[in-house]
Amino acid sequence: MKITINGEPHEIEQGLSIFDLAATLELAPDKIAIERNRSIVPRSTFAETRLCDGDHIEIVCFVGGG
Amino acid sequence: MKITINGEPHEIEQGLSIFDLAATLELAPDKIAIERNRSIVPRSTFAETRLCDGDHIEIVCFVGGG
Amino acid sequence: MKITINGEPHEIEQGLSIFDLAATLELAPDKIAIERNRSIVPRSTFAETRLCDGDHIEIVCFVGGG
Amino acid sequence: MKITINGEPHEIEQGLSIFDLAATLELAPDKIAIERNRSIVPRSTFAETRLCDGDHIEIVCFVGGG
Amino acid sequence: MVDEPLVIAGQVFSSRLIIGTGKYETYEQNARAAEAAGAEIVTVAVRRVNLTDKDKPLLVDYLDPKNYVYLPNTAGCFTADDAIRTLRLAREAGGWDLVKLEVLSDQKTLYPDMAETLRATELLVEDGFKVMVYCSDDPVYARRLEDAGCVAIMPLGSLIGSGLGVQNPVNIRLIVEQSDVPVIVDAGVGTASDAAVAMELGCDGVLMNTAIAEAGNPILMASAMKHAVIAGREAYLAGRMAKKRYADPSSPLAGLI
Amino acid sequence: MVDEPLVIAGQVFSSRLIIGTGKYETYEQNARAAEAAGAEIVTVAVRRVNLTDKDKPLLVDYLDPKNYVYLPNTAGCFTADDAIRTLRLAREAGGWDLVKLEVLSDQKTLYPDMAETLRATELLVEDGFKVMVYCSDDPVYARRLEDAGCVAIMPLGSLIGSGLGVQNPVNIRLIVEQSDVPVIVDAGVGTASDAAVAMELGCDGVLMNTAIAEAGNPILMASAMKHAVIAGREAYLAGRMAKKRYADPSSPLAGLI
Amino acid sequence: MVDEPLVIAGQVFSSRLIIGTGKYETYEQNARAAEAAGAEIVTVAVRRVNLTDKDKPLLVDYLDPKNYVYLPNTAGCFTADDAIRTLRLAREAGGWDLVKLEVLSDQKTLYPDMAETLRATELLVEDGFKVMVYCSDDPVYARRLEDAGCVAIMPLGSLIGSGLGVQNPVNIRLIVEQSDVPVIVDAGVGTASDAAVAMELGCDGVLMNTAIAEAGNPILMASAMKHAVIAGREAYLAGRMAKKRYADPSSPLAGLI
Amino acid sequence: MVDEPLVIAGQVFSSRLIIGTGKYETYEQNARAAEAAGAEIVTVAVRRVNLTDKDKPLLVDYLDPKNYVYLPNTAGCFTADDAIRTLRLAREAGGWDLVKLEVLSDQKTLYPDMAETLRATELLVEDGFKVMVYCSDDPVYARRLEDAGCVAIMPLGSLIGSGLGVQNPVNIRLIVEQSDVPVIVDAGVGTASDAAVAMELGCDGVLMNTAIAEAGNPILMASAMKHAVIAGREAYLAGRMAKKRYADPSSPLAGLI
Repeated sequence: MKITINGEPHEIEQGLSIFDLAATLELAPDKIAIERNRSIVPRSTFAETRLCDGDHIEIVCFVGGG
Repeated sequence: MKITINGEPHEIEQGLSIFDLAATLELAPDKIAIERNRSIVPRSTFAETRLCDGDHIEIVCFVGGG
Repeated sequence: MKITINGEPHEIEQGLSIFDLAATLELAPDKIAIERNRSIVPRSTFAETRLCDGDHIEIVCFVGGG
Repeated sequence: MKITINGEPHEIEQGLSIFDLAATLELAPDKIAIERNRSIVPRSTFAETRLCDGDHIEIVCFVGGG
Repeated sequence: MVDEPLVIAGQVFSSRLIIGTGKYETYEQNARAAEAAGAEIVTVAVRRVNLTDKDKPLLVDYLDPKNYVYLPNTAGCFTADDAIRTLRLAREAGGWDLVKLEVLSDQKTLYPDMAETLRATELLVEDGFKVMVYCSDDPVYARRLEDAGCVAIMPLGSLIGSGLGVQNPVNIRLIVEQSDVPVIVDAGVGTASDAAVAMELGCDGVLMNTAIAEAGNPILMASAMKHAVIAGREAYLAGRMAKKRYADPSSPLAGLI
Repeated sequence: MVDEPLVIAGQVFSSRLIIGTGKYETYEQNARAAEAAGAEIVTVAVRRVNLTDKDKPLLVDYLDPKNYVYLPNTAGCFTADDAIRTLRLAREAGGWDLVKLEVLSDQKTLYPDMAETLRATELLVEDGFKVMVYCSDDPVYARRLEDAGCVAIMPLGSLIGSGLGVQNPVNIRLIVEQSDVPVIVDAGVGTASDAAVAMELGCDGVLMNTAIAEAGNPILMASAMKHAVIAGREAYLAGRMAKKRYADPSSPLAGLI
Repeated sequence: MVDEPLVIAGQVFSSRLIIGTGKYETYEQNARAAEAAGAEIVTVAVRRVNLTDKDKPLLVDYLDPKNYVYLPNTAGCFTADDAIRTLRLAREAGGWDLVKLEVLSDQKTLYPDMAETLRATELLVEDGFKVMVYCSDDPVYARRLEDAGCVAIMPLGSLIGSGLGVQNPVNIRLIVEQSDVPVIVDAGVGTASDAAVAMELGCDGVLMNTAIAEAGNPILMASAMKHAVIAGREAYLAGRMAKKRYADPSSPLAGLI
Repeated sequence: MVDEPLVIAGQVFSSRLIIGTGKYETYEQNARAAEAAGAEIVTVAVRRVNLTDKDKPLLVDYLDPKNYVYLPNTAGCFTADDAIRTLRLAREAGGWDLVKLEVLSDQKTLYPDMAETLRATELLVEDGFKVMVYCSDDPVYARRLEDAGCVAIMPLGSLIGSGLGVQNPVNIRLIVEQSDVPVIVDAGVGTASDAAVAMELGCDGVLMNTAIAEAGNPILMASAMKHAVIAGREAYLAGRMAKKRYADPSSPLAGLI
């Protein structure tokens, strides 16, 4: 199915959880925050939160800034 | 009857117009502006505007200011 | 004979006066000042002052300056 | 005999040395410098330097200053 | 090269110096200062008439509204409503719709309350006034005020009556660069060079009161300010020389004896 | 109140702005700038006549010595002897004894060599010259120069041609307070407000060249400087308001509706 | 006399210097600068993770959040909504509720949009954030921000990244005098003396990024800033000498030989 | 990068802050200030011993010459001869040949008399002294003093005891650029940022007295000055960022949500 991650279209398989997605992307869950369709996904619910077709996902982390 | 002018109580006779009031106070109508109960009284209507008991009147003019 | 004017060598004929020199150089006497061998030649004496071989002459005028 | 110390007249007995003077004045020789009649008296010569009538003596030390 | 005149809300002015009418020893001194300043606009306050003392001198008898554009201000107003009420009375008293709005925050700083100032500007424009606005040097609010339709932006150089000059030339410059309506430094000028500095930043004019009224000789200072505003304006238009770290001779190096 | 005129060595001047004649695109532009500046005195340099190019324009044909007091300077002289030699030629060429002395230290800073400057001043006064002296802002040397008989003290505001304005207002103020001859800030002025600041310190005049000659529009800047010098002078004579830490309203607090 | 520590939202800090983490050549250099600065708080930005380049270095691997308080900012946000959304993500990512809010007006000036900034502050406080607010030097808005519950007021000294120092010391002083929460000058510091000046005005701290990151030697400049902040703070607490118009000898006049 | 130490006449110092010992309430306070300042050199005056009051405290009992380099000065001397006589006594009293020369012009300004100062420098160098010279900020005289063999050039920032800071940064910069001996700003510093500014100009050190002694809390101000001198020095060595007319964001523009 199709989802959008950080503005880019991605093709992923059915039934993936946010946790799975992070794993696929090789992202350490404790270093990121995730928004799904404009609402924040608490880290505690990464595993149980399943992705749906057309989801808009934002994955952010801290970078250097003034 | 009793009216308030610039915050001070004044006793005036019945049926006076704004025009009469200005005259009594020796004020040149063209150098002042008058508010009656918070709404402006156009100079053109000074003569026909009768004062009522309890009216709150503000009479202002231009003074030096920065 | 040889003289130096403003640092440049010049060949001039015998017996010329400062006045003659100015004339030759097409310089208006009233707009310049002349030094001969480090001493000033008063304008009043231009005519009687004869140049000698080896003289060092400085001829100056006013120019724009701050 | 009479000498002047730091601008003030002093009466002292004959034959005193600079060293004796310092002692009389209870001044530690190593904390002061002495001028006798405008010339400096080296500390090493305090003992042998005898005061004469009319001597002008300056005794200075270090004080707080900017 | 001739400077174009100052145009505020369609009115053309040859003088770029606006003066206040407060703090003078007498209205007579005030009038002479206005003349020495070559001012065409004077700010005036609106206050209750004095009912007890009839013989109190009147401003209009010294500064003739026929000769000077009266610019009613809202000094002393700390809310948009008070300011609007004051200016409506002023319009009725004088029949003019060109006004100076100031909505202040507190007595100690007389700093403008920008949120209220913007709100009042919108309401006054709506009501047909031509609003010249005393404001902070915040370039963002300056833009908002222009969007709201004010006819002149008048940022403070420094606190009213402080005489500390233009504290933040960078902000004034930013406001000048972005504005399509006249920018007039209002408040803070202390002496002539302060006015020149404001104009050199590209401002279209300067408004002052205390610097003249509290000078040792107000009439002479008024004249000084007239010249300072012209000097700063012309220097801005002429374009100043570049600053250099070292010296640069003014006389030719060639032809030295 | 009317200002007394500027008097230098007995000569009376109504203008307090002296301008140089270097660095202009043309003598014609220079002449128009002098007129716009309202200058009565112009500084000029003394250089070897051009023997090769006879048609080279002459300064005197554009700035008539009958209309302007020519003030010969010694720009480019780094010793007292060179300066004296130069001024003697100048006196012969023009017949004037009012001169501007500058004895410089090095090409990079053109800072005055004060020891040589004082020596040259003494010799020139001895020789009958009326000496206006370009000098540092050292108040002690300023006093020495006056004791030596100079007719004007001309401390630098900042380096010649730098346009950095008056770097040390404290020293200029000290010199003004102690001097009985005119004090004229020479060098350093970059724009109009710099000239106003110099005059507000109590100086009797300002001398400048680059600020006008290198402005984008020299004629307009010349006019700006004329006004700036008047503005600063009048502000000094008028006496400025006191600076305040907080605000001070210009409109009456009484009578608010 | 010992200075009380800086307390922000109940957290106690011994350092009064907060540094940014942008513009450094490497995170490694950044970490060494933070150490040299003695900083306890560092501002950080929130951005999309880089999905393409997995090996890109991570800030947290160089500046350990266990050793430094991460202060997430909203740099790049031009509306209250964007800022709030960004900080909610930051809170989720880091688990911290102490944040730096900045709502900017435009790319050219990065000047704060004070109306939006106040609105965002109210919403964030409502949402449980402890908000340190980047703001203009408008003392009226500073008061509003404090009333809205911000935990620190952070007025700009001058434009972000400009290095022009504290442009308006009067306004900063007014904000310091009226505030009960820490006042931290944010943006504008260019060199050490700028930081000292800010602290001498009575500020509780200074926040900077470019002045260190773009210095020739960022590590050494970080150390310079550490000392400058301490110097300015102690000078403020000590109370400076009075300025004098003339000299005043430091050595006794009595006892001269 | 580590700074090289300050070397004066071959002696190595780790502190770049020299303090005076005048105007303190007590020598005990003076000693604590010297310690807080981390000073290694203290200036001292030479005066007649007090013959009447034997119990008067002695400086040497509070500031041990074994722990501090005593730098005898000639404060109060208005001629070269007085200064030389004073320093010869100082050398005899203390046995040191490192001295601070100041030849003053008048009581009101305490401005250095540069002609006499140069003369005294030449005579003292001849006589084997190592001379640190208080001087004006005239770069020409600074060069002459160095040519005469002084071991440190100490230009005034502003008048002694005035606290007006560095009045003429341009001249101080010129002196720093041309000098091969240490340049130490002497006099004028009023608060910490003034000291930082002096060091940022590239000076090798700062000498002060009143700024510490007349601070509300001299001990704390002494510490402030210690940090200010280090801050200014490190900022100078690090190299400051460039100033910009507009803003420049510190956070990346890429990756915004």
